[in-house]
Amino acid sequence: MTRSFSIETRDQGNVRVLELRGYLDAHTAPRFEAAVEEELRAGRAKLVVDCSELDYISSAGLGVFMTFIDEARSAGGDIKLAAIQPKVYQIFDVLGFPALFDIQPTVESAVSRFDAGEG
Amino acid sequence: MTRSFSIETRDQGNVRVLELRGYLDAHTAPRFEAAVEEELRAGRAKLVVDCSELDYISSAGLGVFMTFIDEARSAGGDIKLAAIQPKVYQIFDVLGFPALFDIQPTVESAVSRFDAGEG
Amino acid sequence: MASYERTFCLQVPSSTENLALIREFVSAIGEQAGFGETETVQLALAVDEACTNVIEHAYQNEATHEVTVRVTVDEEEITFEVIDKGRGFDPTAEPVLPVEELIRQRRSGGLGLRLIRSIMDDVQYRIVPGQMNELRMVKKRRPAGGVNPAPGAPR
Amino acid sequence: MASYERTFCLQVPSSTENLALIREFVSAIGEQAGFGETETVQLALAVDEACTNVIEHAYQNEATHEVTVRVTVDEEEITFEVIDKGRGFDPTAEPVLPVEELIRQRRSGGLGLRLIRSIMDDVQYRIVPGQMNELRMVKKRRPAGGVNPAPGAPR
Ligand SMILES: Nc1ncnc2c1ncn2[C@@H]1O[C@H](COP(=O)(O)OP(=O)(O)O)[C@@H](O)[C@H]1O
Ligand SMILES: Nc1ncnc2c1ncn2[C@@H]1O[C@H](COP(=O)(O)OP(=O)(O)O)[C@@H](O)[C@H]1O
Repeated sequence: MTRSFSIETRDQGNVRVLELRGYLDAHTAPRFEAAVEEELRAGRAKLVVDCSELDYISSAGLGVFMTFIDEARSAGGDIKLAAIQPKVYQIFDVLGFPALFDIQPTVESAVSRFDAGEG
Repeated sequence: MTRSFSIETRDQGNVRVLELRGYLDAHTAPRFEAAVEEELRAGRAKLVVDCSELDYISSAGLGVFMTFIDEARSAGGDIKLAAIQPKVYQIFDVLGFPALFDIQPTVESAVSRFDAGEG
Repeated sequence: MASYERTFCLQVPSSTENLALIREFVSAIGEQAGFGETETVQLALAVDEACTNVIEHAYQNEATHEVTVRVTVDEEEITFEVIDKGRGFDPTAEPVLPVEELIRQRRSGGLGLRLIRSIMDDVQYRIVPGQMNELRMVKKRRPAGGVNPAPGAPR
Repeated sequence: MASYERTFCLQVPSSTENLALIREFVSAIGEQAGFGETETVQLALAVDEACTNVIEHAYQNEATHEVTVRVTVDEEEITFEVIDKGRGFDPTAEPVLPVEELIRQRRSGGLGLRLIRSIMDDVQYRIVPGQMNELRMVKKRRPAGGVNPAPGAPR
């Protein structure tokens, strides 16, 4: 179904991984926003968003990244994106996100960029 | 997608197995009708329809079974149904098909009922 | 439950190609209205049958016309109106033959209206001469237990 | 290709809950009209953005109104009309800030119209006072090769 959306959270070392599944639109984005906000409020600013199971994103979902990226970076962290499917990547691409966000091919490479102190 | 429909045909001993995939409605039923007709014209009357991958059937699909069942039986064969998913079985059930057709839980049991000479 | 009524409308060309879209439309609304998976499949089937009839009979397979499906959801029930501007008919004049008899006659049809009647709680057909034909189908919400309230039970 | 024009219409309550249904509607038509998967996703995205704007801005998140999407397909192009009866606006007055600037201002919005304009070949907005507002978006079919014909090339 093109209606479902869910978020699963896990730790990988000192990095927090948020795995998005399904369809992220204006209806489901508030849940993603709340999840990111919760991490930042709890002092966890090193975030990797695993997009391997994300099937769709509209500007409401993209807006969540835009709202919090500066805050995460100011807190010494980052919001990195990982494993974006090609059909979803094209949407990020249209808006020039690849120049502004750290987008990695896999969750592992995204996590290791934090370990390397690059975040 | 709820739009696709396909048929794959294979032999299992002297029984012909037609595997239906996807959505069988008034748009796709003519393809199923042509496939069954082709088998009967070629003298193959022992047919098992594998419904394990069938997601939907409407009366147009049910009508194909009704059109050819007598012809298959007169030719010493049968059209047996196998491995119907519960959500599809309920549709057959509404119309009383279980009393009129030989519906088996698996393709193997349907095939073996031909071997046992029962149809 | 808060008092509410929601309406949805879909209009598509009269081609069987669009039956899948019609089913997705009905399924999305059925799901949103809180019907379970089994009931949602049945609602989509009934509307599919009604639209197939419009395409094949009212429009005799001419794809240049339009089929309209209006859906109204409220606390009590879900109502579907399938509307066409083609040839009308008299559903009460259609014989309801047993499936055995249909098979004996090698007929592939005659099941659509029967499916619709067994799925829906109320089915009405009306012709508005010179304007449209409308098949109106109502399905009541079942209380959580899943069974119909006894006739005459207080509501 | 035979000369033809097909129209489709979907009307749903003004709730973001219905965006998924709107995308399915657009995807089914895009696929049927012969657009590839990538283009079909983009068409669904543009219409999603337009409907999201209607729900959030024209109707200010009141779910009691209606959003209408009309689609016309012909040999040349696919046209979407997103219609509301809410508050109109002047798209030319909306500033188009760079994404960097939006981020600096911690703004989550301002991307919808940009996405629509970059996906569609033509975008027009009009207010019919007292009646409706309409966002009209056109996407041309690409010739089999996938690129635009050179300007001035014979068609
Ligand atoms: N919407 C309709 N417009 C005109 N005639 C119809 C319509 N629906 C049904 N009919 C008539 O009623 C008959 C029975 O319909 P149905 O039970 O759906 O079976 P089928 O369509 O398979 O014949 C049809 O054969 C047709 O003659
Ligand atoms: N259909 C509409 N009705 C009224 N106002 C609109 C509509 N669409 C857009 N707007 C206005 O234009 C602005 C920019 O829209 P958009 O680029 O989609 O970004 P966002 O909706 O995220 O703010 C909106 O903030 C709103 O003020």
